[in-house]
Amino acid sequence: MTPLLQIDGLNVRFKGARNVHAINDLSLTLMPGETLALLGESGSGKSVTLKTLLRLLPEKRTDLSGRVTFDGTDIMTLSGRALRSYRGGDVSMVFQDPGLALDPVYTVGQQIAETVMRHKGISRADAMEVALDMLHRVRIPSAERRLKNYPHELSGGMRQRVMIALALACRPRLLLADEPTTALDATVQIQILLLMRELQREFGMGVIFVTHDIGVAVEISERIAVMYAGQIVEEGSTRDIIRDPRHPYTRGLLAANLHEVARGARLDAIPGAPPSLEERPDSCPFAPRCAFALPACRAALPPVVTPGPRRRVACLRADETLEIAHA
Amino acid sequence: QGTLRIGMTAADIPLTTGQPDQGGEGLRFIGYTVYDALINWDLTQGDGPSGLVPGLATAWEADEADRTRWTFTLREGVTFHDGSPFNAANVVWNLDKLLDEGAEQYDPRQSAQGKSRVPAIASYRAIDDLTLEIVTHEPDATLPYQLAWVMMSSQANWEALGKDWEQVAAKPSGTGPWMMTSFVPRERAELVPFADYWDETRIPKLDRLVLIPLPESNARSAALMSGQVDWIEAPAPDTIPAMEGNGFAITSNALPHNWTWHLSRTEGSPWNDIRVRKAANLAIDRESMGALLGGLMIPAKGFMPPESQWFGEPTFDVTYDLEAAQALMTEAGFGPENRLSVKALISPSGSGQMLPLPMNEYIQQSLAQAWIDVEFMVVEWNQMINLWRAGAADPSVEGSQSINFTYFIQDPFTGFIRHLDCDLIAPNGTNWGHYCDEDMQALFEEIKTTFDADAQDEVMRRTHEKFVDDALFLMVTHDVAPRAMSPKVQGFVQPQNWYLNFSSITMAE
Amino acid sequence: MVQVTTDIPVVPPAQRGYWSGVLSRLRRDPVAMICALVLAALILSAVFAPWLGLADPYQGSMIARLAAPGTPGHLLGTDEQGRDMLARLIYGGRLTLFIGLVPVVLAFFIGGTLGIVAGYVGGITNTIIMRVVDVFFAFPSVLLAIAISGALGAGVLNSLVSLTIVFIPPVTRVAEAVTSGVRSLDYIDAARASGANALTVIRVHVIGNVASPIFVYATSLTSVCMILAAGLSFLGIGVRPPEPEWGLMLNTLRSAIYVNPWLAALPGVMIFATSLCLNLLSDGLRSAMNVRD
Amino acid sequence: MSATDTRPLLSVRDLKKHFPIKGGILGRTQAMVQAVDGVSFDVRAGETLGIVGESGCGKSTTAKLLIGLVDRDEGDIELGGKTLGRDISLRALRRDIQMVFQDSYASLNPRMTILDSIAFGARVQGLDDPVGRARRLLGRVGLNPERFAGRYPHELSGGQRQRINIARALVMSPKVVVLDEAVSALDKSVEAQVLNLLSDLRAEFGLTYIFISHDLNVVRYISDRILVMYLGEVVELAPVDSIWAEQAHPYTRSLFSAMPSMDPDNRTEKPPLTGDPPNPINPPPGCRFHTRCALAADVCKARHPVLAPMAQGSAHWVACHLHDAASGHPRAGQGMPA
Amino acid sequence: MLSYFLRRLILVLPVAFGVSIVCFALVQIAPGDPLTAIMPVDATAEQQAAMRAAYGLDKPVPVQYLIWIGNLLQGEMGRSIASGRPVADEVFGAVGNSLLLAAGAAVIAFPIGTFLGFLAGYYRDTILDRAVTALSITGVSVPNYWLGIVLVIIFSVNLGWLPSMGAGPGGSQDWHWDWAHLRHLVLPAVTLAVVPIGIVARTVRALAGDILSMDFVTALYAKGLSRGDVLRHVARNAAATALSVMGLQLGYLLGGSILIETVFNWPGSGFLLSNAIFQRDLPLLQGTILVLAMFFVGMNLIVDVAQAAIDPRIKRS
Ligand SMILES: Nc1ncnc2c1ncn2[C@@H]1O[C@H](COP(=O)(O)OP(=O)(O)OP(=O)(O)O)[C@@H](O)[C@H]1O
Ligand SMILES: Nc1ncnc2c1ncn2[C@@H]1O[C@H](COP(=O)(O)OP(=O)(O)OP(=O)(O)O)[C@@H](O)[C@H]1O
Ligand SMILES: [Mg+2]
Ligand SMILES: [Mg+2]
Repeated sequence: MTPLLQIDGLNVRFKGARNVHAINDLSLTLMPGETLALLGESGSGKSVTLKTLLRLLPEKRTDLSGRVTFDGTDIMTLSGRALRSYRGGDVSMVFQDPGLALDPVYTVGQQIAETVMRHKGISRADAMEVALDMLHRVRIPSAERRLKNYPHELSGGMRQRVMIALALACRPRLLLADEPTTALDATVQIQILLLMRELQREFGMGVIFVTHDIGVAVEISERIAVMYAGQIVEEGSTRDIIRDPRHPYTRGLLAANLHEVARGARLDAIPGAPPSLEERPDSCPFAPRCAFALPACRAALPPVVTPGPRRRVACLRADETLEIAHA
Repeated sequence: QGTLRIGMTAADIPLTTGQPDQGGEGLRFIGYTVYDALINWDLTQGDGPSGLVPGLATAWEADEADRTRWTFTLREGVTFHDGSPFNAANVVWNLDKLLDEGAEQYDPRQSAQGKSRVPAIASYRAIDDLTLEIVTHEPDATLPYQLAWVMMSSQANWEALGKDWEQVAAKPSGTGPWMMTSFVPRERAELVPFADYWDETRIPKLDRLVLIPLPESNARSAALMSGQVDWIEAPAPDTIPAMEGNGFAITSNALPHNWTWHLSRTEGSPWNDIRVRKAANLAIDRESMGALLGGLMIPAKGFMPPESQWFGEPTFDVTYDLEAAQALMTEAGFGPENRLSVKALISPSGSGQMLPLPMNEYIQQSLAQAWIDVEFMVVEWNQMINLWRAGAADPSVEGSQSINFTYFIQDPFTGFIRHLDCDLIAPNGTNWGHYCDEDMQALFEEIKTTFDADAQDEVMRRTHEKFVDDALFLMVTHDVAPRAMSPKVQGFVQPQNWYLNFSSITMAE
Repeated sequence: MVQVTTDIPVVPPAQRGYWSGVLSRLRRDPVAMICALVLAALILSAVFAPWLGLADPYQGSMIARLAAPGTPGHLLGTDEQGRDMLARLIYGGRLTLFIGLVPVVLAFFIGGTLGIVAGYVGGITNTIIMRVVDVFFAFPSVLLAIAISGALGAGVLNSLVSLTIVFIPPVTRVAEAVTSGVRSLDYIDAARASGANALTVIRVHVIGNVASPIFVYATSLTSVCMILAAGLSFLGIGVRPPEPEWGLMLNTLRSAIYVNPWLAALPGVMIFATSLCLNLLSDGLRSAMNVRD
Repeated sequence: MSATDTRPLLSVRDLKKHFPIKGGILGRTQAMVQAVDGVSFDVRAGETLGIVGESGCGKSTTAKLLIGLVDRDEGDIELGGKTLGRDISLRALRRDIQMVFQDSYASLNPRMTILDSIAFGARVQGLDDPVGRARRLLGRVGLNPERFAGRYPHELSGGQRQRINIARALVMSPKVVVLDEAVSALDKSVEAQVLNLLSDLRAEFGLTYIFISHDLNVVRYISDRILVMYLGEVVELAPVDSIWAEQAHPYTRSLFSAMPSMDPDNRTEKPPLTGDPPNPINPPPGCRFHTRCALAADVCKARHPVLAPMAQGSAHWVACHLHDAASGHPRAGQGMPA
Repeated sequence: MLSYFLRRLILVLPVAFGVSIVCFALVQIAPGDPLTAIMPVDATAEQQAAMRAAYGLDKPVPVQYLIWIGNLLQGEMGRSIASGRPVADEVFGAVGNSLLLAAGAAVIAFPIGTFLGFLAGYYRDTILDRAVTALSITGVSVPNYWLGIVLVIIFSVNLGWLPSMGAGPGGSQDWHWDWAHLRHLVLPAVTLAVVPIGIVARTVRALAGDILSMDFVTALYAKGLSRGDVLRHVARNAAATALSVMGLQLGYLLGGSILIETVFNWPGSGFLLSNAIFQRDLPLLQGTILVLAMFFVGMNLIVDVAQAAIDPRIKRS
């Protein structure tokens, strides 16, 4: 089977008053119909990765290198009409804050219909039908009425449903979701997660779901890739990552989730803060915060260890069993 | 033939109903064009001072026995623009319009303009259709001059228009050589010739006369030079060379108009000292000041312009002689170390004020050389009028010792009496400086009681000599009423008068 | 012509040694620096005019009137009364800048105080202040300035009064908006929660954070104020002669435009250049303070 | 850590706050947001009370009422036996109760160095050596005073700023600290650091926390008791273990079920609650939760349940007709189905 | 929508009341006597007193205000002291002419300003942006009365292409929509347009820039929309604010054209106002200021309501 999406050695650097090496040598493979969670701290480059996939980064201020193929076509070379039909047609995106990602002065119906018209070349009336159908599918009550609402007239959960309806209206094969539930209440978050799971099954599309909440990743994904400083430090099936985290960073994240921590016990907090990325990392970027770091970690980039099929860890000590000594 | 478009300095079309407002300009453009007075000014020649000529009255005479009783013989066959005939009843109706508050046709606006012009009139009646009698309060030989102010509008027209002066304003009717055909407030008035005018020599040759208010002097110049008007009043002096360079004609002539500092003679005023008055008059280089006005001025030699029939032969020579001025000042006890400070009221603008600011600044600089330091009190023109009425003793003038004013000095009253008559001391009258002098008062009395025109002129000459010899004013300049016009304007003669005759003008193709 | 709009500057985030940060960023903006230099030169020469060895700006010679720029002895020519133009322009800067700046400064303090009080106290105080401001806002600024000046009559003091009245309402509005924005921020709540009284909170936490957006807004008003002030003089209801003032000089030299157009244009050029510099500097300041974009 | 003193340190009775909503042609009050409607609870010295609930249920308003940032409509606040407004002034109260806000950036004056920000409260309250206190606290929250004292807020990371806010709250040596979503905006790893700090400080200074959060895991970790709010009311109040073992109120149960599962083999299949939190402008009559409650009966629409112990003397309180044998609910007294 | 309109309308009433007080008070603080303008300089004291009584100026000020406002409410604005004509006729005629001028300036300024602003906003931080910014700053920095004089010299006096003054060859009363009349409008309208071009360009630039940097624009591109589609969205987002700025500009143009009208002898409200000021024509002064201010208040109302109609976000709040 050919992968739906293949990223090889992607590098993204922002130029300007301050250089930022946002993505460093990132490689990733997504099979059709697969759901991948991209997990990582703020600033680790999750959003930049997604924007690169849609070619949404400001061209003048970014240096891009590496290869990204979608279903066999190199998307770095797309332009004009082909780029437009790729964006929104083959791949679509759900943003973190639906309040900001929807045009405030068009009704939600118009916004969904517009996408459909552009990609499917059908009439406005037909496109509105599609929009209505999509609102029904994302379980928006009294969808006919909502079609004519403006974004600000909807609650946050509703707006995110609209965003999802909009993203799925053209039946994309890949859905990119950038923290779509972070801004929502827990009770609403779970509704949206279940809805996405259901729609993913129904549409059979691939999904890349960005989050920094492990619980959310568990709920939505089959596979998890953990990002740190613009690199993927660990990747594997959700089960493996949760049950058997190998990278010290992944373990730290799991511990910070407080799921199983005893009340009042000291937390195994990862000390310090992520690197600023003004320089391209030439050693393990996590080493300064890592309790298990060896001198070798600070000397060179760690090797990628593959403990199993489609499983990899970028850590020198991936094969050891490590126990954090309590301070 | 042709259309003559005139840019006036007024901001609005003067009142059209008969007795115009806007001062001299009002009478010039709407008064003596659309209307006549019983006695008119002679506007047809420009060589000498203009005098009075018969208008709607052909003859007038004060009764030998009772000098207060005047008889006027009216012109026969005169009709108004609306076709109604002019007669003595009409004159009575017009005088009532101004003087009888109980009359139906009494018009406060016209009255405000006209009433104060005819203070002598006590009563009047029509003796027959063409004979009118006017009785004055006391013998007053200046009555003819007073009557030259009063315009005769048509009673029939007023009645036809519902006895509403406002209606009349849009459709006025007089006996003058021009009829007004259209009128847009603040923008324009159009006049056409009145073919049945009684004086055939003054039936206009033009097809149309358009009056356009253009108060802003630069806008006036630009309008002339861009061909939007053919004639402008009072071009800014500095634009005159450019206009002449472009072939525009500048006309000017002496005008009974006086730009002066009216001096305070109240208790404590430094101007009470004749030496100081004379010194000040000698300290001003009037010729150089002419540069400021593009040469368009006549340096004052007295209160009246030098050509005036009333100039006489004063002994004090009003000229520039700084040494003499300083000598006089020394004599009066002043010097470089002991300078005299005076306070002077001036206004930055005002109708007929020429270029008040630069001129006053120039005077300030000049007087400084005679050790007189001038401090200005600058007020708005309207405020200035109030202060002028209030008089030098009023607190509102804040101790100012002179007021810069321009005076219309076309007749005995406006030219002499009103400024210095003891009975007219402000605020009762317009004697701003509170001057009162027995000899002067006697001269004024003589003017009023001398009914022979030549003899009266003689008295006025003596009066003027006293004005000059006593240096009663700071005499600066006389206006020459400059106007600029397109070369197409032909046949215009500028009289030495505030009013003009437009009848002779034609427009070249 | 000129007018007052209230676009409300965003509260800029502070920098280390806030004003020094602003200055250092401003120093890197060449346009703003040039403008600042030009303005500084203007202001300094105006302030020190009596010591610059200039001709007497009040005393002229009729013979030498309206000399063209470049005439020996009169670098920029002479005006309609033969007074030295250079001297008059520099002395004119005194009055012009004075009535261009003082109303804005007064409005900055008065309007700023009113706005901060209205914005911080809220409630009925806010309602009263802001409704009165609304009334003045119902007049286009030029109209209001002309109406007040026209009513009061010409004179420097009257111009100052009328322009100050014109500029208080917009400053008040901006100050009120910025203050109510700041007031709703958590750090104000935190300060109140420390037990500080309203005056302390305003003094320590509010003023520092609202002053700079109000200040930026006020600087953008100075050019408006200057043009407006010159406009009043131009109309004859501003400064009175013989005081040198650019608007008035423009007015009195107007008719000389046919004799010597460059001479007549000089006061206009001065007004334009100054207001251009003020605008550019205020723009530079705005971005140096990181207000908007 | 457990309180030996039986008298509560802080006692809140029937706290009410209704915000008017202006509107209409004349700008008159159209409706009231019943942000907090009759909230009562006690906190013992040294205890940590966690408050949870959906967005808009009145958590922040409760916190602000406690330190008088919002004026009460009704209710009493008693600290150490003294009633606010009667025995103790607001200013004095504020020395003993302090607050940490969610938005670490907005809660620091951008124009002040962090040292000044911390010292401000001490200065205002007239404590001696405010700067010395501030420097010591700065060190205590893990930021080297030498390096950080002169910095401005924008020069710090979110976690560091939140430490400053904590230090600022502690400068007056308060007894109670209200933490309103104090760690919600932080990254997980930083959150853990701050939670460790909070635990240490609590022990060191004998602090009492009121800890507001929407993250149940965090609340469980730090709290002794949990208070669950729904639409301005308290629906359940219980020791943390007790509520973890059994959520007595249907809403609490839904809230707990909405937590993402951590077991890849056992993911959530059915949303525990549908719809958005209802509008506090016109809260439903009776039990405010009945519109979303699967177990609602007629009595829930008609009568308002009162907060009462589950059993005589129990520390587990709940406001639900299910647990009131006399309520007339069909399942009254049987508790929740499993 | 209707209720929003009504609410705004009710808010206007106190403002209108305040405006009337200010207008009235303005004239009361004025030194000088309004009657001097219409009386011959040497009118006697009792003539003046009679005049004063005739115009009701002898009554106490509050009474004068009540009479004035009472008359106003009946649509009666009194008579001009200087011309004796009804103030309403004078003012409305003049305001009509000013509107013509303001509209002319708006027709020039708004499209140009919008176009330039959009260009600069889209090509932010490029040479183009700098050029437009420089142009718009120049526009707001130039004293336009001075520019007017210069334009007259060039285009009327020297080149003779365009007339220098007046509202048409036959005055404003016989206005026609033909070139002979429109050419009178060109110079004053261009002069008057300079400032709003600058302001509109700056506003639109800022708006377009802000909107383009918003998240939803990224989302629009992510949907696969073309640049044209995205610009349409941007324009629609900017419309409400841009229109309101333009609406206010129209108000400013009307109230601020006084200097331009003086320079071009345009028979509009500003011209009327400056005459009224110099003649101390109180009723006319009050009337003109009042009408202009009320027009501005009305303009604000219209702008607000229009903005609410265009922008779905406003109504509900
Ligand atoms: N347009 C840009 N210009 C310059 N730097 C950028 C730009 N976009 C992102 N960055 C930088 O790239 C890095 C990665 O950012 P990114 O938005 O991908 O983080 P993220 O993982 O999505 O974080 P979060 O969880 O906060 O959304 C950050 O350091 C950010 O500051
Ligand atoms: N100043 C105010 N004016 C009007 N309504 C208010 C005000 N403050 C809060 N509210 C309303 O009161 C209700 C409770 O608000 P509160 O901030 O206490 O909720 P919360 O539980 O803290 O929510 P979140 O989890 O979103 O912070 C909300 O509906 C809110 O809109
Ligand atoms: Mg992101
Ligand atoms: Mg909250």
